[in-house]
Amino acid sequence: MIYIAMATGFLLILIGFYGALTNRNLLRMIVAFSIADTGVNLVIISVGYLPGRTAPILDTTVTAAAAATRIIDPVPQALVLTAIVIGVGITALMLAYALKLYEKKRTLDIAKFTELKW
Amino acid sequence: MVSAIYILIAALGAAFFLGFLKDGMRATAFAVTLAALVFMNFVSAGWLWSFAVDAAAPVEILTAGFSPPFAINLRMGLTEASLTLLVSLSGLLSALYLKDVLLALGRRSMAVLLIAVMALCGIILTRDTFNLFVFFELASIATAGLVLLSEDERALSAGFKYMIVAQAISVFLLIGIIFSYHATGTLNIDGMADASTELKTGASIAFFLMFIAVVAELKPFPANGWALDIYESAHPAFSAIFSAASGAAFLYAADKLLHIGGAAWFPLATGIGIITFVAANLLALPQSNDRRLLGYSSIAQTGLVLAVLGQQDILGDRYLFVAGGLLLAHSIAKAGLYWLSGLIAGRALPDWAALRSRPLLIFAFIVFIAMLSGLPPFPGFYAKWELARLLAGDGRIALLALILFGALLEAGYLFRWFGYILKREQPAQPVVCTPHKLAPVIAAVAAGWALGYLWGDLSGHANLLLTVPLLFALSFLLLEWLPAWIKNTLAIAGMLAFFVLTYAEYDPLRLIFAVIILIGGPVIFLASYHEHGRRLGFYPAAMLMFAGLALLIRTGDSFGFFAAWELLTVGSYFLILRGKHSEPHALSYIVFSLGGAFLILAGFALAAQGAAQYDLASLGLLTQPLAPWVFMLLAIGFMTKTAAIGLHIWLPGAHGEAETDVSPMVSGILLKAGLFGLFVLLMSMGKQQLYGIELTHVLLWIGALSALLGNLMAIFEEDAKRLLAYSSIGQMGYAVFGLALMNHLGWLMALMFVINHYIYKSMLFLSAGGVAKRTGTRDMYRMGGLITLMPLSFIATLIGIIAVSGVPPLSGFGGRWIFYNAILTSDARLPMVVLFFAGPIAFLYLFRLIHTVFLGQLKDEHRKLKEAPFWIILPQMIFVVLLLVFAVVPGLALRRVDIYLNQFFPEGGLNWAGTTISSNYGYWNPVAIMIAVAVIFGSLFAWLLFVNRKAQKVKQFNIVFAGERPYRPETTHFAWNFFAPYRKALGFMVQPFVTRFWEGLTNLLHVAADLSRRLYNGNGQSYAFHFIAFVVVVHFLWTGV
Amino acid sequence: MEFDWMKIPYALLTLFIVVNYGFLLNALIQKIAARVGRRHGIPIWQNYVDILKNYGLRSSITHGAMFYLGPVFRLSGGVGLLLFVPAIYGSYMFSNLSFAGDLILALYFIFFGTLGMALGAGESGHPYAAIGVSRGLSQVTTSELPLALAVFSVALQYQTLSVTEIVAAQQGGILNWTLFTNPVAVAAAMLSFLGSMMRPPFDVVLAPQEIPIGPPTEYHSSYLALMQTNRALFPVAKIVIYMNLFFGGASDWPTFFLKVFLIYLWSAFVGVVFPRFRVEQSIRWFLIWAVPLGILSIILV
Amino acid sequence: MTGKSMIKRFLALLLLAGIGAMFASLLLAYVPDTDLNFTARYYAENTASDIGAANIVTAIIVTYRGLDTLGEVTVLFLASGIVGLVLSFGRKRDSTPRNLVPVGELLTTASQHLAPVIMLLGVYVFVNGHLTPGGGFQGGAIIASGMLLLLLSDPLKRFSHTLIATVESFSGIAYIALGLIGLVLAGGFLDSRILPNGILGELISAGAIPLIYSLIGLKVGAEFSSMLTSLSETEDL
Repeated sequence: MIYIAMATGFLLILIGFYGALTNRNLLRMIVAFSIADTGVNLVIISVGYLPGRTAPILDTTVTAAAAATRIIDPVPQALVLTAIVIGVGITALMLAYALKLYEKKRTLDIAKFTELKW
Repeated sequence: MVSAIYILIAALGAAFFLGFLKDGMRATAFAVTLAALVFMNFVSAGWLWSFAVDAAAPVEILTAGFSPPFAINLRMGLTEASLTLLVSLSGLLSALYLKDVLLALGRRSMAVLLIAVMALCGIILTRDTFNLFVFFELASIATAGLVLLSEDERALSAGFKYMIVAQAISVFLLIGIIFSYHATGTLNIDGMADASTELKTGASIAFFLMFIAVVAELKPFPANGWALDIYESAHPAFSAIFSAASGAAFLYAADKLLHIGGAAWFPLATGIGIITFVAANLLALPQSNDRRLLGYSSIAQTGLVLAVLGQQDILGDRYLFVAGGLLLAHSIAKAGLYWLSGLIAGRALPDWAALRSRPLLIFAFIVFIAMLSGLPPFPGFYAKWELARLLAGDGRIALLALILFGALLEAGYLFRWFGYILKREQPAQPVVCTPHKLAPVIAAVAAGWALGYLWGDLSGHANLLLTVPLLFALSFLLLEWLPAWIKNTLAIAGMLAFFVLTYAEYDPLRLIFAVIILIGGPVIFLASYHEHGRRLGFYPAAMLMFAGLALLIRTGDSFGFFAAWELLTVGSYFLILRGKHSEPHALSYIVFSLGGAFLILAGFALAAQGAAQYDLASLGLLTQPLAPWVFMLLAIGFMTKTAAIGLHIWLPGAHGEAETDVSPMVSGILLKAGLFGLFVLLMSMGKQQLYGIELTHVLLWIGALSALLGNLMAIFEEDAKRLLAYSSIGQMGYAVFGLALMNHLGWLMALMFVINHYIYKSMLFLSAGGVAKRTGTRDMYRMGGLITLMPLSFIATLIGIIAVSGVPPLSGFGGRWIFYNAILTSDARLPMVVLFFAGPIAFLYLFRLIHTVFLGQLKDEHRKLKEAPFWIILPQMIFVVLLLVFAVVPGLALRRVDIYLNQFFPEGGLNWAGTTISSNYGYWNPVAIMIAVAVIFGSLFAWLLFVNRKAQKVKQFNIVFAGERPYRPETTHFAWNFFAPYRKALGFMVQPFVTRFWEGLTNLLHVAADLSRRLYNGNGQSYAFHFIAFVVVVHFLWTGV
Repeated sequence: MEFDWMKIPYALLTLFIVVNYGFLLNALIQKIAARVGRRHGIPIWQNYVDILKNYGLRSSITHGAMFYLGPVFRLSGGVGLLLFVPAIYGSYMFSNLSFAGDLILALYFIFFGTLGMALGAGESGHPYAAIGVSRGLSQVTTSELPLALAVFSVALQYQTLSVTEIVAAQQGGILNWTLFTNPVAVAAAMLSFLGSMMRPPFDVVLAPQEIPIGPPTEYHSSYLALMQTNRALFPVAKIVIYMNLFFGGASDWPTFFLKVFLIYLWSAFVGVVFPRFRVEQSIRWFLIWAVPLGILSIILV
Repeated sequence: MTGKSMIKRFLALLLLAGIGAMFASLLLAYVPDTDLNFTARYYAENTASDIGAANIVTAIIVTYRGLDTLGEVTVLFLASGIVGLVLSFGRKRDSTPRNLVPVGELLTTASQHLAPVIMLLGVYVFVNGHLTPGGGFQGGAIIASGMLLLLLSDPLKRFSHTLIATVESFSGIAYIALGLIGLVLAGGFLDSRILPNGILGELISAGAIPLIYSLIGLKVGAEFSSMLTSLSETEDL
């Protein structure tokens, strides 16, 4: 069961990359990259999963003493939170860039911005 | 000491605090930013002091009150302290540089700058992989933000391209981290390093992804298109931070990851690094935009340091010294150059000629390119020496060859750029020099020299900056404001004093070279009195060359020898570059000389086999498989300096186009450095066999061919000084031939040539220079009949050509006589035929020189010429006297050397009975010859005077042409294409094969570079393609390997 | 300096004999060449008439110092060459100043005269002089090469550079002349001898009709007289070297006169038959024929 | 479908096949752990006693790996700063606002009622960060979504930048101040044990975590809304 989550994660990354590499529209590339980010987050979460265990929240059912045997690995969940926030930050920045690039040349085609080359 | 965490806290506190300030209070915001940066500098400098001076142990800084695997920890050691200091210092200086831009853009840009510097410090300090990822992302977002400081519209698209690649990098990095965590159970770098055994089993791919993502930030070839666009379009101050600081931070991150991966991953780092180094340098050749060129160069240097990271297993405890030297030299020089580029309006390389209005900035530029190409006395030089020594010691020759090839390419395009600065016409806009933009440049220069001193101390060899000759040369930099004649007197006095002080240490052979350098030099310096004004840049360059020469003959170990060799190369390059049209020739000179120097470096490194101290005498103890290769490398290196055939194309232009008093210095004295090298080599290594070929026999043939072709090419020259330059090739060919004979008289002949060549070549160059100064041209067919107007120059040239051609009464004949006796004893017969042919040919071009310049018809425009300036004539007269004395009493110089040579070649010496010098075959009595010739000549002259008492002085003109006035030069005295029939007969031997070969090679490099740089087509998407392709290809190569 | 003064008058005596012999020999050889062309030829004493006429001329002009020194260089080159080589083997009287230098001195002293002549011609400013000098120098480079090679192989053969020792080694009968012990070297030397004697196949330098006698065009009166004495003296001095090296030297004056005449005849013998070479042809001729012989002689010795 | 894009697609597929192969080998070599590795076991056993937070993930985020979170918040601060910079990069200041089509009546009234509830939910989420799933970042995002709703309903509505900026800076500085106090009083920088742990599960427990997390919530909310407002101001171009 864990493999499905991880496999879909990797699949999402590949789809994201494919979208980024073939679409020439800036916004589509940004969307493709955000798909890839979600794929990565999914993979990170699935790495932390231990079959037959519950969320790392201590409450009446999962007492502090029995935690070690009942909860899944909390560390990937902490990492994924940071990864998501950073993904959001970068996507917001790329959107702002795309807006400004559109404002400059009235086009969203990446192939039009090749004045810096060789 | 203040805990290192405060570096991060101060930056973040200041950044958030800036939010409070209203938009209007920008000045205070800038003040807060500077204060935070100064505090960060203070903290890291404090730590550096405690580690470097008090040698304290590295300190772990815990966060959140828990021990490392469960919380994030930072470490502050010597490397971390120095790197954080580098980062925060370049941040501070760039912030200072960006004052007006930051004030224009407001507090947000200041906050971004602060966070960028903090992120880089974080990357250096953190010991947790995920924390490293967070700081990575912070740095890349800050970079994307800071790119906007530039007023160049294209910066936006460059920023976007960077964001695309950054996204892809973060994907790989995250997956790498999470799977490494899964395999090792911890996110801490040291934890992962200890748990590396399990890591190898399952998830080596995880580590690979993590490592390749970090390496991708180091802009490896071919996936670095985005970096070049940022370098080209971003604000230069930001590029300074981007290349110096972030380069250093990411390199240290890569080093930490290599610490996890262990020795198995070193070859991967070296492979990627060396490919990037060579490819980036190659692609930099055709660049015309200055910032893009600097971008290529900084990518190349980062690649070199990455390659050195991969060699830390064999570098051992010298690892920090080598990697640190290369990295700091690169960072400071690159930051300095970018700050300089901010001062200049034009973006093409020749536009930098605007620097000529500020000599201080030119000095800064020289310091920076010297640091980049690893010239003494800067850290790069010591680091390159140690690297070469250790690489050759471990047998990694291919890697050493690639590094040296890349370094040569880099030196090539940097010195070409320097040639543009000095020689191209100055653009209209002047250099804008506000104090807050000058301060960083001056700070960089000061840091460069300070590091040079520091690396000198740490190098374990003699600290170059403490050697007397170099200090004396550098002191002239401070005296630049003095008028020329005072500096000239100082130079002469200094050199004579140095000779007197060190007189006792020389053995007879080195004494001859010492006399030529330390007494001959001042005699030529006499000619420098004719220049007026301050002559900026002449004396430091000249004294640098003489310092190199003086060190060369006094040093005993290979390091001292190589350092002196590079010093004299650099000094002579700056001297030659002073000529009006000497830019292309000076460039070919420096590239050939540095190529030769790198060969010598490789030779010494190979010979030392890892030994730190290696002196020249032990060259002789080398065993068979290694010795011939070392011999070949060193011999070719030295022969680039004596311009043997094949390596000679730089000499005619370099010596021909140099200034009047520079030509004799460079050709009379500097060529002897190459000969001295060959002397030392043959003295210690003697005969060597390579695949059955006797190497000294090959030298014999090279010497003979150089003599023949050098003289042949001189015949057909129209320019007086180039004719003399080609003749130097011929004379050096004689000397190399003499050396290669490997017998007593052969060496004596070579020494005779060393002395003779110095005297008459300097004299002839001075007289040609004097004539050129008066007539304004060096083309011989434009001159003629100057004997009446410039009698003293004529006498000097007459005595000179009699000496060079070897006609009896003068010392040239002595050289020929020893040559004859030498070849009688030697068994190699065929090369002698070539040399016999070269003898009379020398006579042809000498006669052409004196005939077309002094004899024949006097041109109308030269009717009212005066004699050459007094100060140029004086040294010539001294040389005439010297020649006559040396002709009559050759024993003065040769006797003690003859006895000294006995220890190398006991039999075949000369015996000096009375005035007759006899060898096993013939005898030669110079005094008797001189008297006999004088008596015969005197009596006949008296007889003619008696018979011709009433001879009437008549000019040539009116007899032959009876008043009609010929305009075309060839009608007056046949000067144009003087030896036309000779060209018909032997013209085929002087076809410029060698020149075509070298030009073909350089064109090949340029075309290859021009084609392969098309890879960067400017499309962000294709850059993403390149990156992913890079990851896939490297992965399959690495797993396949 | 143990230099005994008696050598000076003896040297002058040798000089006097050789100069007179030179005048007569030149006239004789020109008469022979004329007779081959079925012309009567000049009287034997013609050279003496020219010398006296030139010394007698009163009006003479000079184009400057170097022009003045040209003939002095030329003649002192000839005289020096003669005196530095022992004329008569074994006799103390006629060993001249050979103690001062050996074979190499003689070889390089030939250039002394050429250099002087070239400088003087240059100063005269006459274009023909310049053309003649450039042709002469071009030709001498390749014509000297076989001689140098031959001399070197002889030096290798006898393991000495002193002329007297070489002549001593050749004493005792015709068969141990260098002619027979080292024929290839002698062949190369004799071919090179043709080049240096300014006779027709290689007289492009003087080229009487084309550029009136080349370098000495501007010279006249007493300068020309000095040159004419040298023209008589220089060939004989050079032949003395050939004679000592290759043909066993001369132990008394009659054999000296006979051998010099026969060697001189060799160049006249070839000269009357062949037309004049251009400079590049003569350069190629020497490089193709004479130099390989020289190389062969070195390898064979 | 020009020839060029055909090649590009083929190349892209080829490369992705390569990347896929790498991921596949990762996937196949992956074996899920049977029990927690030593880092996770330490967290599981000691969070309750050390820090007293019910939500272990929050304990890791706020205390154990506090520096990461600080870095994260800086990332957002940086992103919003740069978005502001980018949008003002070479933009004329005085652009006249265009009149837009009036928004639908349903949206305006619904947003007036919903917005306060959304804000309340956001506050609840980040205040109870240490007890229930979610925390500062999720709460801040919810508040930002409320702001977005308001913006959508009235695009020309101007929020005062200074208010957002001060909230952002205040919470940032407060967070660092707490970190410093942790350094001085407790074990190290960003150590949350400067206040008593209290009883597990209570609102006032787990030391300074609720305080820190609410500050983070405020900061994240402010940053997102500043990004949204700068983006919305470009509407009137």
